Amino acid sequence: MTTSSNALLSLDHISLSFKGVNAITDISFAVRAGEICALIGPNGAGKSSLLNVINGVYQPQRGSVHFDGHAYRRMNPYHAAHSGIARTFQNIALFRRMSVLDNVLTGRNLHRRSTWLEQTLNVGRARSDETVQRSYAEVVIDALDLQRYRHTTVGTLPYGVQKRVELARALAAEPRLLLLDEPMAGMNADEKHVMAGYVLDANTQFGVTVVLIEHDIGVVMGLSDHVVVLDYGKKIADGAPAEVRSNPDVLAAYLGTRH
Amino acid sequence: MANPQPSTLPDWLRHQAQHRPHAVALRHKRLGAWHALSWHEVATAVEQLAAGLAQRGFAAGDALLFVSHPREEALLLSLAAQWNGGVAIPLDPHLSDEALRAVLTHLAPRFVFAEDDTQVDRLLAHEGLRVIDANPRNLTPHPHPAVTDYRTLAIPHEGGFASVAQPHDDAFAFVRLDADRQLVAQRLSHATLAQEAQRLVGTEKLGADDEAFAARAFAAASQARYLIAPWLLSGFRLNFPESLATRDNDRRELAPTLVAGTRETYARVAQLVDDRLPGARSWRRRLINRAQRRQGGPLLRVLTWWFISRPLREVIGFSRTHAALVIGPPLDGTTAALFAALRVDVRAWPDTGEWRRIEHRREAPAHQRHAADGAAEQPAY
Amino acid sequence: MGFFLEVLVGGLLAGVMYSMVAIGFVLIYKASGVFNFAQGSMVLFGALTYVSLVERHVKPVLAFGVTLGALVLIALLIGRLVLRPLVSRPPIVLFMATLGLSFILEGAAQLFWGAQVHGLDLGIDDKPLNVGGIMISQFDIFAAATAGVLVIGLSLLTNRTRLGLSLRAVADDPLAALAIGVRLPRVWAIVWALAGFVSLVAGLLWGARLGVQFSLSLVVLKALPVLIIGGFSSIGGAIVGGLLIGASEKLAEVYVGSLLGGGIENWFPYLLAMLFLLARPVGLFGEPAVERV
Amino acid sequence: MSSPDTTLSAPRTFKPYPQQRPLLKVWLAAVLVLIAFVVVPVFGNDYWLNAILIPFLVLSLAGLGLNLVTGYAGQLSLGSAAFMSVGAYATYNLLVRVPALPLAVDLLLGGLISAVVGALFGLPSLRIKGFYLIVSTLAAQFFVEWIFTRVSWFSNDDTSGVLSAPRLTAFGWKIDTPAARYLFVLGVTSVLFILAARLVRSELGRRWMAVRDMDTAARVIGIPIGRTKLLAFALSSFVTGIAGALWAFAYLGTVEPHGFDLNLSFQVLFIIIIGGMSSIGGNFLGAAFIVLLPILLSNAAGALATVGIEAGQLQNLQKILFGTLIIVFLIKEPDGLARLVQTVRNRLRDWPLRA
Repeated sequence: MTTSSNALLSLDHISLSFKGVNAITDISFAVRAGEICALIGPNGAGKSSLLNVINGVYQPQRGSVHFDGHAYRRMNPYHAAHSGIARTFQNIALFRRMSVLDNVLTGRNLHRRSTWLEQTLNVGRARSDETVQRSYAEVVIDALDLQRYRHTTVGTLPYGVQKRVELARALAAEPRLLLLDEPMAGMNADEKHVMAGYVLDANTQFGVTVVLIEHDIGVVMGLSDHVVVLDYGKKIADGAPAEVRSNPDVLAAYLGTRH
Repeated sequence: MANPQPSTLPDWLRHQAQHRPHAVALRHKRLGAWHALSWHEVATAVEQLAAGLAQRGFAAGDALLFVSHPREEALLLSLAAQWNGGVAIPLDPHLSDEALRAVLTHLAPRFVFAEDDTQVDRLLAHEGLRVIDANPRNLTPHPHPAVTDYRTLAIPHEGGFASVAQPHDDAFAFVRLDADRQLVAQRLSHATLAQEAQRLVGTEKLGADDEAFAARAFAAASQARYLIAPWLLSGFRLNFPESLATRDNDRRELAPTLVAGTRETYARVAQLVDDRLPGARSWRRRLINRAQRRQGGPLLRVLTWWFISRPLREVIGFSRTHAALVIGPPLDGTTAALFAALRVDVRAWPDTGEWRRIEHRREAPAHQRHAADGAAEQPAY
Repeated sequence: MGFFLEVLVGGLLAGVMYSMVAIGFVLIYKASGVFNFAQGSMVLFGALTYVSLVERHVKPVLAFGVTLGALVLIALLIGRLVLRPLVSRPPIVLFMATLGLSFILEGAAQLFWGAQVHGLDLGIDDKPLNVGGIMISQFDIFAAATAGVLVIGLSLLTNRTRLGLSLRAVADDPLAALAIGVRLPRVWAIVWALAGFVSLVAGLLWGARLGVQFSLSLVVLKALPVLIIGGFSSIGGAIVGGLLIGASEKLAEVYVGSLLGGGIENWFPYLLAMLFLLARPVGLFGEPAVERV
Repeated sequence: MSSPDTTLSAPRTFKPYPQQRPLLKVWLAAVLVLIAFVVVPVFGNDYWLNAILIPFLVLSLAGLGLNLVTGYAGQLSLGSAAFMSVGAYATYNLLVRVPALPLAVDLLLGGLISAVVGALFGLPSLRIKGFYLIVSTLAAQFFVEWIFTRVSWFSNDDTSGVLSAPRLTAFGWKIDTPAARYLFVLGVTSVLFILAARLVRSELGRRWMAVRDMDTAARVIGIPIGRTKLLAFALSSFVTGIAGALWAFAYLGTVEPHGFDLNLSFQVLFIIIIGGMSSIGGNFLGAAFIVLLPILLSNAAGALATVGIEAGQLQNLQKILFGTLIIVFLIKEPDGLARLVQTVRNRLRDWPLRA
């Protein structure tokens, strides 16, 4: 089941270790195009490390990652971005001193067609390019209901909104695959519900394949089409929410230890 | 179509399109920029939408339901429905599923207009509906066969597409849950609307160069009476805010001359002012309070006016308002005092019209889905 | 060959002087993560105060005490008025603050004591000794010895005592240290006072060599590459770096500089430092900073 | 132009109400331009032009240059003076060796040359971070100073390395009177400021700020960190270099390498700290401050003498003052005077409500 036919992303026997300490051992799974896949597991189960492997922050010692057809062992975040992988971080990684609009626009940087010189002198493709990028950014802002914060400095926004801005910046890049590292961390039930709505919109309206890490079982089960459960760097379950929920290992290893 | 005194809303629309084709009729803020439609453009748009509806089998007497916040597509489409002699029935988008089901079963609309995917999906849950998707972000059209994309609805129609609306057809109908949570409806014919609008335009001296701000829920009957009908009659400019969350900012940018709201609308503005005024013992607040209580000598009053009240009017977007209407119950004390201090004369207009029961039905408590921050919590005025 | 050795030894001994200034840096950097550009000005201030007092017939010992007292006072003020308000601000900001500090100190020193050059005699005459065929200045040996003592003392202090422990705690994470009950302001004061002491000693040695004048404050520009090579957080590094820079710059000046028209010792250390950086971005002994995503 | 969705595809955008009366602003701008370009040169006396306005403009330009790399891209540089001198010497050599070229071209090429040098010394920024970088810029500072003193070729074989400004003419216009030099400097400065203001609002400006605020995130969204940093150094040095040329020929008239020493670099740094990091207008404020403070002090000399501070001490006093100001600004208003102005503006905009 490592590489299913219409898999957008598939991991092949990935192993990762830091100075001999195994973070991930021999994990394989596939994510179908258009689905929402949730990675769950206790803290330190290697979820974030896995995300970091997928967009090239870490290089796995063994195994390979396939992203729409192409297999790669060596990857770095820069190339990941250019091949259509966007992500958000567990502890928000926004450009704090820039406005929401500017943050979202930086997400468009891959799609700029005009050079900085053209933009500065406002000649050639610059003007049309600007309108295209700006209007797409505005579409994202509209979709995530950020209009009222458009010109607010990100650093001054409440936590929940910042999470949303980070999602917006990722969406603005028109990614094929969107990696969300605990998009609902530290939110109350209502906020989680709202955020889940936005993630769903991203998936349905913008047609983005989503891989997300989330602790709240309720949210995960409601949101995702496909759940992968990790424990101590190993995969202990993989399948539809229903199956996973009934899986005894999961109940033992994961739900048992959940607070 | 050279009839001296138009008698239906479509006639009035044509009338304006002939008299001031290039004047701005409709403005809406979308994706951060204000967009404008001239009377001519509005008329043609409505005409083509009407043609589109007719071709899809929407005939006189049919009902078109709107599950939407105030937005220009909804307005144009409702006019198109009336153009074909149909009735437009706006609903509060926060309407509970129960109430929605009741409405759908009892009004049997030919089409339902939905403002976004959430509403579309919610409507598709009810079988046998034909949904018009506003698709505001111009994304790929909704796959479901029963869904028509708003953009594909209009069809260019050579030689004009005549309106079949009659003065005594119902133009708008409104439904709500009354005190003991039962579904009641109110119907407004073209004639009534035109006649009430005449009165409003007369008394409030509304003219073609007024700016109106349509921030009230599309679902409220008064919207049709005190905003849409007068708009068509007197030909002023109707403006839609970008979103509930940004309405205060948009109002400030526009500085409308005509504001129609309920007591809550004004109470909210007063609240906003109260929240953003400096602390209780700051002199700014003291001056405002004194002004509200009509205290202080003439000098103090003049100073307060020039240094506090007047700038404050600018900030909350009431600097040019000459017609401030409160529909239904009048302002509460503090709000009234504030607007008096700002020298904004808020006049009360009745929210008349009898509500007839449609049918008994128990109601589940309303539940709200996500909208702009807090906007869902704020009432949709 | 003898000539080469002489140049080399001369360089090494000059290097010792550099290290003395560099050590002051390291102390402060370890304790407060501040890259203290004002170190040079402290050297100037110390030396100038001492000299002026001596010139006014104050007993050297007393003068030394008074100067040290002044430096400690300054240290306290810095901790109170500059460091505390800027705690947990980006390092660049702290650096700029110390830049401002250096201006204040230089200005103050010359405002009080005037800008003219003072001779300084520590009672050790500068006559060369013949050590195994090479001539070495007696004074240089004295300087080296002093430096040696200083270094040993300081390393004992930072590695053996509780103070050293809290120093390292503060260096790792000021806020955390604060949380576990390290009295931040106190630690800062002590460290800056120590740095003041070191800079005073360095200032006296340099001053005895070059005369006490404004240019003393420019030794900071020598200490910079020393730190880069040695690593910001290691006293041993400061020493090694100092010797390396001292020797190489003198050799370069003598053997390469002549071809280039001399005067290269101004930038040569920086060239060296840059090469080091490109090879080993954290210096010889610095701990690499771990970056977390 | 009639079907509903044309409202989206071809919007007729509308000026919101407050912007319906920008007349005042336009009018104000017009007046400023009139004063700067006509009134001042006609009525301003030579002292003001020479000793205050010209250095003020040139220093603002230098500040702008440094602000691009340090304020916007977050790469601290202590080598501004070095890049200024590169610009000065490059322009000088073009002037004397290729007389055929018009002055404007000389300036441009001079800027480009110092841009290349700037990028060169910016290379270490690809590997090293934070204030390790100041070593590279200080290396530039000392190396450049040294090479211009040693290699007499750069100073047209004047062994002391001193340049005396050739007479400047632009398009047959003799730039010899103070007024003329002022106008020349003003012209160049305005052009560069306008371009810079556009630049920092362009994608590149956004990339710089992204790298400054969080370079890991910048890489993850596909921003080429290295190229972005190098461009910052290059463009910064371009502006700084032109400022250097103006400093040499429009202000000092005669130049020696030590005129561009570390102190000048510090001055430029102070300009952006006081004026405001990552602000364009702030450079004017900062420069005005740096230029005017000493003058005010020397005017206050009389008063100070009574408190026992004689004129000779003014320089030290000034040093102390600057040092103190730097620290105060860093603590109280890290974004400098520009931010203060901004805050006042916002206050007024939302008056009487809280901004």
